[in-house]
Amino acid sequence: MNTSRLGTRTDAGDPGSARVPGGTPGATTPPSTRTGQRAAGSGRRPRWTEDRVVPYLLVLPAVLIVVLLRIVPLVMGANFSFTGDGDANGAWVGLDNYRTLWDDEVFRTAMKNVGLLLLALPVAVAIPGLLATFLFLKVPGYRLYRSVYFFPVVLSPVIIGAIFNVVLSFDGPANQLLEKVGIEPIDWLGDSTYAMFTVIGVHIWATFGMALVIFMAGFATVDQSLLDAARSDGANLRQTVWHVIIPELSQTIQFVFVTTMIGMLTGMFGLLYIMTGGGPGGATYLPELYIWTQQGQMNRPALASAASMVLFVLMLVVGFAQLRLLKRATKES
Amino acid sequence: MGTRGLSRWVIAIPMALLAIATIYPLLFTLNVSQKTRREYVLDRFGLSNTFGLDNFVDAWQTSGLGTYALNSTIVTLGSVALLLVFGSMAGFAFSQLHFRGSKAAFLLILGALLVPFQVVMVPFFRVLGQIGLLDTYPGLVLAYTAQFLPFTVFLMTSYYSRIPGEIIEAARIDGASTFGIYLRLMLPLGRPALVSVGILNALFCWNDVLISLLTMQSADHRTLMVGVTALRGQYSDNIPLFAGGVVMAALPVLVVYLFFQKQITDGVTAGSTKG
Amino acid sequence: MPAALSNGTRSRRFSTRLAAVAIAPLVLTLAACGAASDDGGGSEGGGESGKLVVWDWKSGDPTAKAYVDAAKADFEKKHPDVEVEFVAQPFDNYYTLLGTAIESGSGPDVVLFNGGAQLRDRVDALVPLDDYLGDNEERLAGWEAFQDADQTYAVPITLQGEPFYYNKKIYEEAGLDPEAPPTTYDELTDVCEAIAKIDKDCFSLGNKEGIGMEFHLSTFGPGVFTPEQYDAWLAGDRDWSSPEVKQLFEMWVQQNEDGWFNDGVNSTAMFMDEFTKFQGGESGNVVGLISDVAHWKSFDEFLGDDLGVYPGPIVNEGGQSLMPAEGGIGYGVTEWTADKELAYDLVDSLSSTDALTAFYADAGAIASDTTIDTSDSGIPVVADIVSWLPESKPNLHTVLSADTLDLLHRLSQQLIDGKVTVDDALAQLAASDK
Amino acid sequence: MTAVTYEKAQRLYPGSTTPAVDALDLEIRDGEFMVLVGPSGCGKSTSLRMLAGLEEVTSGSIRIGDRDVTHLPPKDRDIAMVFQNYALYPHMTVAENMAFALKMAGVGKEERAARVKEAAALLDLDAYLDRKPKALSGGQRQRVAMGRAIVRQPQVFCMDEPLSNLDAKLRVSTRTQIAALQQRLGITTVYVTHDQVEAMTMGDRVAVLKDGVLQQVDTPLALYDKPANLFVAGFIGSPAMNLIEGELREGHAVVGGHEIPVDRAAAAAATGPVTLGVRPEAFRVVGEGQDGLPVKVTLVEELGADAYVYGTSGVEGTPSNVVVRVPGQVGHQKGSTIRVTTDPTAVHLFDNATGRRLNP
Repeated sequence: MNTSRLGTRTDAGDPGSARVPGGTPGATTPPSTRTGQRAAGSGRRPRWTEDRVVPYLLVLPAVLIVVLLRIVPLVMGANFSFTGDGDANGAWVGLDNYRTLWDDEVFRTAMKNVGLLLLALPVAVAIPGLLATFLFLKVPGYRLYRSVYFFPVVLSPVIIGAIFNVVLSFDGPANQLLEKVGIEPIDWLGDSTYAMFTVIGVHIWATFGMALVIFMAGFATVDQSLLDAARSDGANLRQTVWHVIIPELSQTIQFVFVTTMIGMLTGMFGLLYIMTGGGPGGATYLPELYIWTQQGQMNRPALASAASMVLFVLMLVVGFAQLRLLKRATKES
Repeated sequence: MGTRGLSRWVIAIPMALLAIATIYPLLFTLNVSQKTRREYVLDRFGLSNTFGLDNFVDAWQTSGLGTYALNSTIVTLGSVALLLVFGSMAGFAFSQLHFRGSKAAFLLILGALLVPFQVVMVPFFRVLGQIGLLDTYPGLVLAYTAQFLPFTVFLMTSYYSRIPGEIIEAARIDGASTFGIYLRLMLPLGRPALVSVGILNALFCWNDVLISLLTMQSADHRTLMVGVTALRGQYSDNIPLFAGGVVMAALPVLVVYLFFQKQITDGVTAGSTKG
Repeated sequence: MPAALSNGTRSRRFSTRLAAVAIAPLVLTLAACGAASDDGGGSEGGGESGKLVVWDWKSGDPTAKAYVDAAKADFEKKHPDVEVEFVAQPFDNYYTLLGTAIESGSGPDVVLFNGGAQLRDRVDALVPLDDYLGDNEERLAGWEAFQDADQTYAVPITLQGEPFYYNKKIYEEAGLDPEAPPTTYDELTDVCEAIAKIDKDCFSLGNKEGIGMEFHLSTFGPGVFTPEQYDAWLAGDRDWSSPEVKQLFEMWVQQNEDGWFNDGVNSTAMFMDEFTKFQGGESGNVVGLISDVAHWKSFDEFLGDDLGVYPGPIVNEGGQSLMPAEGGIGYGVTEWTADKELAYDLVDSLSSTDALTAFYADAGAIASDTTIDTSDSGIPVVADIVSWLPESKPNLHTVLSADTLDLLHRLSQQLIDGKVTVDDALAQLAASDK
Repeated sequence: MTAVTYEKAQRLYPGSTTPAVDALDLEIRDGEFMVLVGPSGCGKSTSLRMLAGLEEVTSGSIRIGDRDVTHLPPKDRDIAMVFQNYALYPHMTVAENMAFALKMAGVGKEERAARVKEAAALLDLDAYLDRKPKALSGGQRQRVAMGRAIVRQPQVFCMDEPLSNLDAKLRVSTRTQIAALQQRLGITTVYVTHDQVEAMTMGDRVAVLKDGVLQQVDTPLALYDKPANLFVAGFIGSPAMNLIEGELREGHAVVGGHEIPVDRAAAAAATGPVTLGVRPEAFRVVGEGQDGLPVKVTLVEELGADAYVYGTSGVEGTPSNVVVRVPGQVGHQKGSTIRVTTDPTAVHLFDNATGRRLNP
């Protein structure tokens, strides 16, 4: 048998060389000592081995933080929502706070506006989807647009809100532009018919770059040969988009839907707070803003907690429903 | 595909208009920041005829934006460091290691994405107060970490799940411990994602107003974005000063964006496609 | 064999790292606690620690510097070892922040409050000050706004009132006598018609926050109500179905329909846009304040000699022409503060004559201190305003609860928006104001 | 002693009822090159990964030498593994990749460098030591993966289809290189492949697996000559052995009315219907008039020296495919019918019910 040229194994005297025919599993050699011990201990798989413990240690900080600063507060809040405000501070009031919410027209409006957000969701997804398609088709200047479109995403919502406050004021630049093309000025933020749509619009303006970039990444993964095949089959653009690109992008579309929804339901507070403060006439309240005002301005923390619980349950329901719907939809296509 | 020639240009026109609409508000703000308060009151929307840094200097000096910027930097760096360490640790475990309860823990963290900050706001501050962290840098760092960790864990998990498991098996056979694999393989291999996610988180922390406002109660702990919004109090009508503050607060963000555009967009997309 | 030898070191190294991972969060937390004891002292505050924390939304203002310095100096004379920290919070979020502090039972020792509902809603967190007041009770005015159930919870430092300011230049352009502002509602109507002809707004109005209606109620109220009705309202006997109340609300709607206001009332912010418009010469009149902001001092900066002022016009027979005024802002002591007396001493310094004189001079606040001489301001309208103060009565809107005020804000916008009728609005208010 | 022993080793995935590897008994001798072969899903990779410590062993045990490694973590087993996708560390240079295990084992810097250098020389990688894997060709990457295993001087090499990502030509040359290298190093090797040609050319012995069950372990030639059952018979050999169902009658097998001579002893062992197995090269073409199995030619594959004739024989009404090796350039026509026969010694006989070999 050939001996290796490599390393220590070639040493004829090395008892660790396993290739010595008939070599006794010498209890005298270091490696065998090791192996002997191991062998004895390994009849049964030990419970706490390194590779079993470390995964838990790795996730521990993250889980700890989320539990301590999200889950615990959530439970505390749930508990708190059954106690009273003001004179009844700390006293158990059962479902009173929830009844108050139910009777509060402002809260009902806030919930209705959540519905409006869900209706606007497809638009908020379609716009960046469409733009990404155009960029994918390399319309002139697409490189520039790609950079520019993402730009609002990096700005703070509070700053965006403050800027749009001025831009959308009644005598502001937006209406001046309308006037120039002969359209009656609109009280973007002061007319309850438009205000919620305006804020949603600004939110879409501020975030579509995010979804756009995600779509672009999705497009990059579309198999070029599928597009070629579609073209050789004589499919037009619409057919190609419908039958090739959309099914190929189902995972991306799902992701955009979910992130956009989370963004809409949790990320509009800054804009609302600055742009309308819930007005006019309470028309632009969302649950987050309601919680904020009840907690602060109205000094009713227990009621705010109850509203928080409603919002949380709503998020759960919407989140799960959406995942299910999308799963079914993408399976069908 | 079937769009060429004229139709591409037809599409390009609204695209270009949209591009203008995207940057217009900032140009508008820049214009306002060039005016004096008097000029603004007398003519709010016209082009400024003067150019100067007065409002910037004022915002920086009298309004203490300098201190606030330092605070923001400290808190942002601290938060991003924690987010990246904890996020990559958890991401590695969730994507590559198999352990009992892994799915439940992942769902728990992911579920936190669905909890808006306002929902836990009040009790959150109780907890923070009880551990004595209200109005401290570590308190705000922890608050940010809690806020952005679910997102970070999610992105790191999906990035790491693209790394073939064989590499980790190879390292195991080569004698690396699980933690050694994290240090020697996952951290260096995760670098692109860590850079992207780090920059994104830095933007989030830098831009936050709400959490910082509530956590940092004393004036000398305030962060930049809060300082800027404070310039636009209900009782202040010095819009040009506010505009100056806005431009200055947005400036570092813009610089970061211009330099790290690719990394930022890569980070955003890390979770969207499965390799 | 190297592999064999290394095995031990390997596992040792592993356990070290294991420990590192496990300990890291702990260390961070400990580090955090360490830092907390350094900086967090303010929150737990208290006299023993030698530090008092004041929350307000004014001290960051350059015009308030002299005031804060004077108050600090006064306090230091009394307590040289106690440090005072002023924290200027953004006004937008002031009461939310305060709410969070109250929630967690820790926070500032001394807090600035607006008089009225904001204070009354939070008296649980404040120390009754009646036992400490002494001769301040005589020297200062405007206490009612800071009292609840006959107990005083804050010491007023300014008086707040709402006069009508007008732009003499625009009156002139409109062919009106710049030295004869309207005294009755009919005259005001004529003024508005004249100003409309020169394509200006009669009034600048910002009702984005819904507070335009508060001002409307309190400034036109005296001209609509009889003095008896006025006092009854303040005393809590409010009849929302009375013809006078309905009249007030209909005036609000009518003024808007008649084009008295600028466009986009509901999207115009009061303190940022409404007064900017008036200062910029876009309107003939505005309902302004006498302290803090949107007052004679800031208007004077832009309008100078063109600035005029008049008290609310008489609307009905039996109505009165007066400028409503009461305590504006004041300092209270939180109930968790360690040494209440010490904290009150600071409040005392904050309302000292020296400090308030500086506040009046620099910030243009009409101070609560009746001993301050206001004759040398150089701004003519001040004399008028001060001369009306003795006849002033508290605002009609500040006696309303926070809930009712919030409803009023929303209804005022809906009235402008045409989303609710006056009758419906009044019914809702009546139900809320119990 | 670095023999490897599987003793009733079983892997049952949670939630599954049939084991992926079922009570595997296998002994791999010291220094032996053992190939595990079988179709995909047969459990060959799982068996290897159980040895490497990457899969848990549900029951039974695995020993390396005299050590019971059944429940040891991979790093304590003193094995090296070459993966199908090489699993090189993308952020490390070739040298760092190869030295990684040594570094983990606490081997000193100088010795690491020396050993890497030595292995690199052996694999012709000297010029690439500073490159990252991305900058290497497929063949080079494969060699780095080998190098990484060699540097460690392990007791056992585990190789999981290490050639399947190479192009056909490179695969053939690398095949011999690996075999030669293994012989030179003399390290016990367990090699997994789905390619029976690879198995036959490389292995000292070959273990054939199917559905998690070991079918036969033997030298390549023995597998070829004496397949233990129908599965091995069909799996080993290219083109595959002709398997034709037939009836036994007085020492002959009758297929579609044609007699084929079979081994007497085998025939005696039969209890029911049988399948005849004849290697393509064991068929002889006979002339017109002589008795033989008629085969209708559908395709002739000319290889020069030899040719394979593919055809169908009408047996029991259903045509079954037959391959016959004939000398090259004889020129059988597509569509023509040839008659073939064979020697009794060349006929493998399998029991239809059990699939087991009946020949001694």
